[in-house]
Amino acid sequence: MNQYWTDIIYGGKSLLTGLAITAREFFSPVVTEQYPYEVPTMTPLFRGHTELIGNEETGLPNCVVCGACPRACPSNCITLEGKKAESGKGRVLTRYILDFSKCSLCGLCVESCKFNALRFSRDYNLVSFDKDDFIYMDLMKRLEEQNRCKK
Amino acid sequence: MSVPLHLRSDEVFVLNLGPQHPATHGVLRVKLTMDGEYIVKAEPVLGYIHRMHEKMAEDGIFAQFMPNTARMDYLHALAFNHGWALVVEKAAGIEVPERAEYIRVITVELNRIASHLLWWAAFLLDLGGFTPLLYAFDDREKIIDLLERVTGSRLTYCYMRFGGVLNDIDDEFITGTRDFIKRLRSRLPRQYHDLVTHNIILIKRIKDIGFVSAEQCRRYGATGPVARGSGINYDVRKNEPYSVYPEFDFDIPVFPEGDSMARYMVRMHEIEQSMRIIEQALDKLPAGPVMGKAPRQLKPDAGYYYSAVETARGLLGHRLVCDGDKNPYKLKLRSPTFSNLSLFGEVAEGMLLADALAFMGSLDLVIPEIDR
Amino acid sequence: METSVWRALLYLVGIMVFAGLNAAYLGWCERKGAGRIQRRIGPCEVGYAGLLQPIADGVKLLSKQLLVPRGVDHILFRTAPVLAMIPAMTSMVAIPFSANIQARAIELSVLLLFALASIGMMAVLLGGWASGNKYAIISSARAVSQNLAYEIPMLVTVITVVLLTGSLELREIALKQQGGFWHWNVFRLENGHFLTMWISFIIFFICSVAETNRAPFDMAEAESELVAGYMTEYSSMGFGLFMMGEYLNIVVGACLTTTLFLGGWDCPLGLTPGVWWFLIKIYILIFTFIWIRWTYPRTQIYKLLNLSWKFLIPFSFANLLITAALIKVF
Amino acid sequence: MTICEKLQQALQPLFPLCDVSSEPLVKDEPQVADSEKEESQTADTPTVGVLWTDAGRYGHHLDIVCLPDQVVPVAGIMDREGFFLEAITGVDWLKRQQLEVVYDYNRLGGEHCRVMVRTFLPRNNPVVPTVSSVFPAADWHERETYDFYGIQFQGHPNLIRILLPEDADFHPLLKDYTP
Repeated sequence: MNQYWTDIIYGGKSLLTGLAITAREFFSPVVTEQYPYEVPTMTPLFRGHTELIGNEETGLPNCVVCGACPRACPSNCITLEGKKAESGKGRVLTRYILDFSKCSLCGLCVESCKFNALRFSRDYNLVSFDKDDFIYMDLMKRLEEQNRCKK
Repeated sequence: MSVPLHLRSDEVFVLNLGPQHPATHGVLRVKLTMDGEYIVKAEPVLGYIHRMHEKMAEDGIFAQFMPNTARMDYLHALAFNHGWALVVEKAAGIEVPERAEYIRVITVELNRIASHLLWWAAFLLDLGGFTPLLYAFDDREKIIDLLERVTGSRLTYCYMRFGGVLNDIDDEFITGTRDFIKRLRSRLPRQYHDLVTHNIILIKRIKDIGFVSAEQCRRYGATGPVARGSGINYDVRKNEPYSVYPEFDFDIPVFPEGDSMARYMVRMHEIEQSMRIIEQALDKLPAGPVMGKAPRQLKPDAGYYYSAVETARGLLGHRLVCDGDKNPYKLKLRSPTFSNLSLFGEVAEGMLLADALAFMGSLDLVIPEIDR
Repeated sequence: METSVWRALLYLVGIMVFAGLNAAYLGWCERKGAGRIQRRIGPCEVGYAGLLQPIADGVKLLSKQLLVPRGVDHILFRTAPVLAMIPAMTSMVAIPFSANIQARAIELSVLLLFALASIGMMAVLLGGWASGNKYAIISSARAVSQNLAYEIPMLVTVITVVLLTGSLELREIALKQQGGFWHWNVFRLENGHFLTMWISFIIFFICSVAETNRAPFDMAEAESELVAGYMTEYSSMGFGLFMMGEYLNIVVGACLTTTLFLGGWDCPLGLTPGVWWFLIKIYILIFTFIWIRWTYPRTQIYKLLNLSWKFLIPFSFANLLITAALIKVF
Repeated sequence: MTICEKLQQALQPLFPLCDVSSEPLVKDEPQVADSEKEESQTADTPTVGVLWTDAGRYGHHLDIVCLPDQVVPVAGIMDREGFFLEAITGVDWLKRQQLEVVYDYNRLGGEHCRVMVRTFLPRNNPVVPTVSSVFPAADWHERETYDFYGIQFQGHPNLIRILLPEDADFHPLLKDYTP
């Protein structure tokens, strides 16, 4: 029989403490971040899509088309094209297509690059109406845009 | 509270707790043969999110499977990274520097707390309480920001490499972790225990529901909080110590009752134990490199290797068969929830629908880990 | 006779507007209240602080297509939501908003309100059965057993109030409680009623929460178990009507509680009685409905039923006996 | 007297003839990598017997190779000794035209000891008795191994596919499977 009474007393008390807690929460300030108005800042190591690094003066990519990153990529999303450099030595990058719809941001390509030509960008909100913008993401074009807006 | 069921064949109907149902947390389908609101037979149907990770492992070289591990149990992805790194280091005999081991333990334990917080939120959502979800996610966001600072991603981490970890942790991460632990310690008694654990409605809802005996756990191979909720004192970090776990003193919460309340209390205590481990690891963090020397082309010599890791849901085993080639010859992933769910059919018989969902919530299912 | 037609028309429009606005803006209050409890903002995009959100929802619901599942009885399927809405609206007739604002002073208004409440329960049963969905059938079976189990203690506690005031007419009950909060039934001090009255107030409040299928007793439309309970198959205005019916039931429950226990339109200090006091009390009670919903998990169907049969009914009968004895003695 | 030794005593009647060789089994494992040395396929399947292995290096303490029909008695002994079935998996040795079934047993609590039981089946009709009567956990694991390798488990209550769609007619993890 006392289980009957302890249920009532203990239960009633626990219900009231529950209400008290939510009341206190009701009057405490808002915790959420109002996204379109307050934009979050990404940490330095944040992994956005991979992007080419251009050296400071000429703005040309450091990439020498060695083909390490397409081999390292588990879901082979990188297609590379390069041509002989006029100055005779080494190769120059002409096309660097990243299939961002298959990329799992694992970072194996950035690790495998010995010429400091690839890094993670920090933009998280890529939006487009057309899937092809992501399947054939042209990193060369993005690098030129970066250089243009840097000037 | 299971009522003896006489199978009145004319009144039995089949209810599909369908692949798309709010309480299954993923695409699990349970074929329930119901008599009124009592479950006569429950048969989980799997495979709706099966991606054949084991074949992917055989295609790529060892390093290329690391991103896959995070896609199996995305709530405790770092433990899966750790399991895969351990088995390959065992096979190839790679040394891991001391500091990297400590960083691995810190990040895995932080990830375990985040996983338990999300389980707690989803479990309360199944039982009808909406507000606790927001409080738990408030804390979980702090952990996700910390882990984003050091690993770069927020949910599916690809942070560990054979022989160490990718990036070192900086002071801001350490002070952030200590603040987080202080904040969670102050919130646990109020927002978690007073609001929910001692609430009479919750106690009535999960006490003496879904009783699983220790013998049932052993015969079905259930491990982790499900086994520890039935009185089995088994935790891979203690019974089969790996990495630097022996250097920390933490205890394993074991509750003998075996009902959903016991499993609930096991996970709540595990959050506190993980915080203890993180604090000790932060105090004893040695200096030094975070990446040992690992051969570029990994070719472990032939043989059968096995590594076990304690994830938030139980024992995760990697059975790796190598034949000396640069690809794994065969990889079997023994996922904990696969065995934990296999006892659902036997325990859910005679239960009410509402109790069966409370019981399923207490099993803490992550469906991509079951289907692999 | 001529004024009574105008009066009837005025009250008809007044009640429709009151019911419509309340049904819409209770949704807004609920989402704002839930937001604040969960430390977030709630609707704030549509109009200033989201005030136009209910209008936007209404328009969206109106513009959607009402899907009728195959092999289902059309007539029953369409009448169920209407049947959920009408009793809640009609019971506004008998509620005394203030001394002179009352649509019609019906003699047995308490009885009328409870009769209409059970019709509302019929709607849930019909909705669940007519949509031919297994989850809906389970939910309607639960709803019937729950409403049945909670109507008995509710009626018994109402009898204790009726015993005190001696009449079944809401206006009488409210008039008896005028003049300051110590006259209210909840704090009825003279001849020893203070012991029993607040118990019946608590029981009545719990039963009104259960009667309107609100958490922690929302077994009928348990989102996480039965997908959406009896409302699963309803889209657009069918679902809209069910939601408006539920919110109006809450308003009627709150009005009933204030009239029976909290002294209707009476001002706590007995100075300026008026309809605004009545509205303040209703909205405080409605806020507690919302507050309770966002604090507690859901009970399980059997524990819910035996909470009523084993706890509430014995307590309410004991309460009734004590009140009757007290009246006899003093 | 560790658990492993006690277990070994229990297994003695099943494997009377074998001597307890302590050098790792890997040595006489066929070097599949150097494929130019074509050995005869069936000759070099590992010898039946119980073998100690270094747990730190390989992860399991005992490595038992047994004949297909000894699988159920071994499972019975494991059950009696208090082990639990961790996983059942298959390995496709295409070069030796053999399918291998690997059972992993482990202890729940108490002293740690992991045992690996292996058995080899001909690749054309791989049939092995089921252990789901002893360990209900095996029910799903065996269905999964059948699903991926096509190994028939005799006496299994309902041997249907568990992860792949019911109407799939291929076994993906076989080495000669081309999508």
